Amino acid sequence: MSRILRSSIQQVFVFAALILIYIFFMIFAPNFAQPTIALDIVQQSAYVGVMALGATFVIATGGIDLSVGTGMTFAAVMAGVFLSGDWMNLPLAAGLLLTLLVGAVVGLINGLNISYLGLPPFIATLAMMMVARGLALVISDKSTISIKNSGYIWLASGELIPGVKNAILIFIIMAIIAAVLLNKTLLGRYALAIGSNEEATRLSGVNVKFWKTMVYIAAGVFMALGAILYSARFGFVQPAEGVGFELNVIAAVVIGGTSLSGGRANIIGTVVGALIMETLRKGLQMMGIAQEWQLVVTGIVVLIAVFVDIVRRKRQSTV
Amino acid sequence: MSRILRSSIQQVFVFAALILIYIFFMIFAPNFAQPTIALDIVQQSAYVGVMALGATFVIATGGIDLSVGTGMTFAAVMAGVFLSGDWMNLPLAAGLLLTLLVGAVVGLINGLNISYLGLPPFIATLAMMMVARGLALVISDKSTISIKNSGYIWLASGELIPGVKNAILIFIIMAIIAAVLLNKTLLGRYALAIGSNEEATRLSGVNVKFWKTMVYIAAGVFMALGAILYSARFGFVQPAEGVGFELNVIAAVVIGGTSLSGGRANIIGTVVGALIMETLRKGLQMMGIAQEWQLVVTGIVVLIAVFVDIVRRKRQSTV
Amino acid sequence: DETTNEPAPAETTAAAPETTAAETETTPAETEPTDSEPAEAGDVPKGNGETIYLVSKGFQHRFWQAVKEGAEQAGQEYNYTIEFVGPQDETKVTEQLDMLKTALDSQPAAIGLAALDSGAAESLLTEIQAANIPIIAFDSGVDSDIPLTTVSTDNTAAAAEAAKHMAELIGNTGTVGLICHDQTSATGKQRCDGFQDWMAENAPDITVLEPQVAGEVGLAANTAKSMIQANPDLVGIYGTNEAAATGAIQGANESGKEGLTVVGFDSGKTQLEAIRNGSQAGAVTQSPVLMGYETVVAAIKAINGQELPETIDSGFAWYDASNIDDPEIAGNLYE
Amino acid sequence: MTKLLELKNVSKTFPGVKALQNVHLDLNAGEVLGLCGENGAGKSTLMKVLTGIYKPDPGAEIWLQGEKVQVRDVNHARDLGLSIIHQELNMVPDLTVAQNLYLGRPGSHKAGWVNDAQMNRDAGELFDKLGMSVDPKARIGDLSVARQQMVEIARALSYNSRILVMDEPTAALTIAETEALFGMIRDFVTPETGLIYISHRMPEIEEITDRVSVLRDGQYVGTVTTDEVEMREIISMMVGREVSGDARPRNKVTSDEIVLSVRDLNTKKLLHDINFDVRRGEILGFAGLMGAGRTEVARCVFGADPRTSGEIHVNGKKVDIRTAADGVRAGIGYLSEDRKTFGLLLDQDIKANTVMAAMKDFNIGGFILDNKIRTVGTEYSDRLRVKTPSVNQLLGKLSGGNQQKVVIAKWLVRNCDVLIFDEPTRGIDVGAKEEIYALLEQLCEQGKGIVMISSELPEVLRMSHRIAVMAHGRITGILENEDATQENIMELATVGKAQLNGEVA
Ligand SMILES: Nc1ncnc2c1ncn2[C@@H]1O[C@H](COP(=O)(O)OP(=O)(O)OP(=O)(O)O)[C@@H](O)[C@H]1O
Ligand SMILES: Nc1ncnc2c1ncn2[C@@H]1O[C@H](COP(=O)(O)OP(=O)(O)OP(=O)(O)O)[C@@H](O)[C@H]1O
Ligand SMILES: [Mg+2]
Ligand SMILES: [Mg+2]
Repeated sequence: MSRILRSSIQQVFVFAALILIYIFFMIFAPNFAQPTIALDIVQQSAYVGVMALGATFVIATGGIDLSVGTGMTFAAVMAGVFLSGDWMNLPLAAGLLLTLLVGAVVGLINGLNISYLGLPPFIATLAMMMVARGLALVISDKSTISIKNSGYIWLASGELIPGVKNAILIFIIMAIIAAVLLNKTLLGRYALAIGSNEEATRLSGVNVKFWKTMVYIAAGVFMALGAILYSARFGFVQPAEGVGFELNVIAAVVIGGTSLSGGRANIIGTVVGALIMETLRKGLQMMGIAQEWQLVVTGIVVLIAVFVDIVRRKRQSTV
Repeated sequence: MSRILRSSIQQVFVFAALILIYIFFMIFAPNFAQPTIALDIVQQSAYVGVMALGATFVIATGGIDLSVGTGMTFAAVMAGVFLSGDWMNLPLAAGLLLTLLVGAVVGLINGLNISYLGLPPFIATLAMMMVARGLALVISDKSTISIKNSGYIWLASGELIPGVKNAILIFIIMAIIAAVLLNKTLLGRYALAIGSNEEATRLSGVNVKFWKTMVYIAAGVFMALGAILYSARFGFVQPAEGVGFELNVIAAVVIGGTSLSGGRANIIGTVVGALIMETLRKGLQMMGIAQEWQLVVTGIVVLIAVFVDIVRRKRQSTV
Repeated sequence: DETTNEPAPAETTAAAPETTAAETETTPAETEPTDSEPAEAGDVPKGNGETIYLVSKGFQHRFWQAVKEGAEQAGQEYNYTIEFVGPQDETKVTEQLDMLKTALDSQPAAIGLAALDSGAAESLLTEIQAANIPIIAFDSGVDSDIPLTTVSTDNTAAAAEAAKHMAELIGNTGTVGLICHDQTSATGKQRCDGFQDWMAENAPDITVLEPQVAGEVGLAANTAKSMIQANPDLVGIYGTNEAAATGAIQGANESGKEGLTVVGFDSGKTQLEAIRNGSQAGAVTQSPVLMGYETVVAAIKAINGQELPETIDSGFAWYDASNIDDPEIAGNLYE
Repeated sequence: MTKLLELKNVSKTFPGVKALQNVHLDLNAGEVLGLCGENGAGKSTLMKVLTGIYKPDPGAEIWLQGEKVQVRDVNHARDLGLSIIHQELNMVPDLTVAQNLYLGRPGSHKAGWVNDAQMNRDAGELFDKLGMSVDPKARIGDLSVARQQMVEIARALSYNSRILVMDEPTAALTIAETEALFGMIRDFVTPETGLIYISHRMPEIEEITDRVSVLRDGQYVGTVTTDEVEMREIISMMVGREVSGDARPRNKVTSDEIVLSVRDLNTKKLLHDINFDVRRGEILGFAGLMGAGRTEVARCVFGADPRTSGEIHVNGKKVDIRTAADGVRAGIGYLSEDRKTFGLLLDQDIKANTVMAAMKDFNIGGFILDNKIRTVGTEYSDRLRVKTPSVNQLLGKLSGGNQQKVVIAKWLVRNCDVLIFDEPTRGIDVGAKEEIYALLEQLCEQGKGIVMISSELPEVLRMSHRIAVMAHGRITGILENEDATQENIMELATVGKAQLNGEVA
């Protein structure tokens, strides 16, 4: 494991960007230089981060998942349906399992549409994005659903390690699981192979349709976990949220160095990508910068970070 | 021209979907079966449609342009700056030219970032999406800018042909121009070649970086034209609008049969794609279906339309 | 909101006899619409199921659902069919205008419009007028003479009301943060500006931070947290809608900040809970149900060619743990 | 007399690889210079330096007719009269033949306007002149590799360059096209022009070149005049040792057991009533002209393409093959003729590619056995002498021949009962070719059944126990090795369509 970790970090030059950005804010943003801020950043990036871990697999196959934003809301609404006192009021474990199952089903449908009907991932998941949003609104009747299950809320906001929110732990654990899945299992190996050359993979006797579907299912499960982290933080779900989250998720993956054309992926990169976005947001907010300027600065910093990453990558490979 | 038109339409099986959807609404949506409704649909899809024409070139190269939504708003804000009485109050022609120039500059920056800095199109245009949004808000000071220039409004809402809004004419003319650009000029030829095999194109002696940049510039100009149609329709710009439009634009292109992996593009398809989306919206609204269900239905119809398209395409190519 | 004049006196609206001006928070802004039924039964003719088409500012927020409920209540009473639509969020002006166009295309008996942008609809309104369809503005006004009346809440005054209570609660001194749910829509701006303006004029010892924008709960919570962390002397946060206020409370909880005064706007399940359990000081509510009801009644009158006042105030009210269950308040709160 | 071209002191270093070290090369006007060397010797790299695709290490000099030049890029090279046919196909699949021919070429447009009708006419004339029959309007991606190669050749010839480089142009061609190509080469060479010809096929080198330069391990070994030496000598310059070449199989099929049996196979497009058996320990060769349908038979049997009717039996059991996965599961392996499109994961490393078809043996419960993969990857890359710094090298960075070896390794690792090799030695040097022949023989001895498709008749004769000859989607005859000669194979391969239809009718 540590070998993988080391070699991955070496490949994540964008890590340097994170450090630089962090140091900048330590100097210029009031009160930024506290450990709690760092923890906040990890906590706040946890749900996007966890979803981005799953999206890394999809992107590794050369696909894309636009449904991850509203799909998250849909899964969270279903968590509410399973667990809320006003609805089914199931035991916590059952509710969690069913929620993950909802995510898996969303992924399964995406996967089937893409693998077996041959729809382009962009279209299949765009359609799912609309359907998930519609269903979230239909099921919740456009009302906030509250999930006042204390165990549920503990999942994200409890502190198994004092001072460290469980969401952070879950994010770390899921990152490790994702790294193992990507580097050490057939799922990851085949995802990369498909992204590299789908036809050659098929002609090697790999059941490409099956494995692609599995990848979308996995992404769906990560999405559902993101939904749990998101809704457990507040103990309620607003069914209209989630629109546009997919871009944050994909951005985290791509900033982390995973190529949208498939074949290469980097889990640590995805984690760093999610952290960069959240650090920027937090730091700029704490500097009290107006939101419109935050947008401009974030855009430019992302450009520079990825550019530096590309330059260093190239230099390394030609030396 | 007519030959191109004929052969393109033959390839756009999704055209059949548009017809079917239209007939469905003629039967089931009250008041839908009037010629004015058809004109409304074309008019309302004009600005997304025009931007989608430009995006077709970008997608033909295998790229993507996420900045087209907020970039449109930015260009429209700049049109307001150039033309509005409260601001620079320039003559119409100058204002229009400058607005198109703004679009070209946005495209140029995207193109340079992608071609010369080697940034992935997704990241380069995502950053531009944020920057353009921020700048639109900064410049407008977050207020609606009204452009009460009667010539400007006439551009979109006037009726050179009685009963037909000029926006419709402009859409048609731009579609023809785009089709010519794609099929009859180096720009289109090289865009397709780059999307099909960038390395082979480079080895054929094509200055790939230059032409890719040109493609993004062209897309920027189409975007600015979209911005003009959009803001001239009602004579104002809301600087926060435009977020999420990029998905509508890309969806129109992809539904029309242009492949996101590049190399193949279809202008008529893009037009039909834009019309399908707008017809669905209009028809479902007129049927008085609850909006959350509209989302679900739209998602499913888009899936089916593209699926049928794929099946027919496959059948044609194997017969 | 262009009709930011003082709320119209109650007697100008036959439809809502009990509606009073909202200057004092102790006076409930309005009552259950059903209460007003007898008073107007004679005035308002019944229809034959014709359609009244309401174009709102959003379809998926409970506020608009409550407006819709009020509208449907009136529709049922007077036998009209209500179509109620709205764009995805408050920045989607064009989408709203397309909906207005669709409303016109479907030839209803009357149209109600809650305009996202006061100037944008001009040309469409002219078309609607030409088609002889009466149009009523609601929630916020329109820069035009065409709407026959405007049924609205004065958002600026309501925000000032929130500011007044905030100042009182924090003892007229300290640093206060603002989380605005939206920075470009008329409503969003008024709720933000009204608060800032009142503070600037009436509370010289209160420092108001640069407003931050966050339209959804997660973002609002993160923003509130950043605000609290960057400004240890922060004593209060005002959130301009349910998500912003709820986010502020969550941010305070997570950052371990004690004694922060949170003031909100509108209602919704999470805000109501927070006010009941004391983590939120209170909020300003509009009267969405009444607004919907009044809009439809005004539309019916317009269809029948009856006189309408220039504005109809649907009012607002401050509520906190003490009066949250009062019937006059509770009727305007939704979960 | 000044040389047409002189390369002096050319070195090129890639990360971890010294591809070229102080290489010299000269080309006289009016000659065809052969360039030989093992896989990875640096032939392609040298030619890419010459044509401006790679920047050489400092110190390299390129002299054209006595003038020192610095080649900046592809266009500059072309302006200088240098053009190249690359070893890998460089075609834009989504454009038509004519569009590809004129892509990026000065004068192919008028002020930015392109005229497809004109291009189609010009392309038609060009093909007529060269004696090729290709439809200018066909989409390149729909053509077979061989046809694409012909289009590349036509394109390169049409530049009217002074110096033309051909990097393994015949790797995808059969005898008939190779002969046609030689005709074109002879027409091309005039007292003002010269041609550099790279090939691993020694008879071609013998036939077409005037002199031969040899590279070994990135270093210049020497130049000889073709007429004055035996091919053996060139080969030993290349590999540093003698390579013997038998003309016929060294072993006999001993078993009567049939491992693969194909009955009445038909496809929509091309194939008609294909029937053949492969016995345990037998190599069944497939010969035929380009487009005869050999590849289609292979893909269809393997499950890569659908068939309209026909039965396939493996080890006497009828198997239901509908997808490639079914084919592999039934014990059939298929090595494609187009490694770049169908065989390789270019951005994965050697070891990952090596085990790709056999992942079932390299995981436990879905968890990958990395150590085993590394061991096996290393074992096979040693065994096949893949020239690489390590098994962690990405496939895209290997020379063409070495890539081919990795694809072969992939199927060796999988250990199928039936192996279909489609042009297995394409782009493989003489030394390695012998190794692969030896390997195929070993596989036979292990009792596997092998189908070998090859466009090199000597190779077919050298390896196959029996030879199936195809024409127009049918098998026109199956010959025992003893009875087969180049002549009677060609006779069967060129049976006319009308004749075939007549026979059937
Ligand atoms: N882009 C690259 N990056 C790293 N190494 C490379 C690259 N291109 C070639 N090489 C290495 O340089 C050496 C020479 O390769 P080259 O392609 O010139 O061989 P070749 O003589 O053409 O062989 P073949 O007969 O197999 O085509 C090989 O060891 C190859 O692995
Ligand atoms: N004259 C032609 N023009 C275009 N395509 C052709 C022509 N002849 C054959 N093809 C294509 O080539 C394919 C059939 O050839 P296949 O590859 O099976 O033959 P092969 O005998 O393996 O020859 P090759 O040496 O080209 O591999 C078919 O897909 C067919 O469409
Ligand atoms: Mg080579
Ligand atoms: Mg073949």
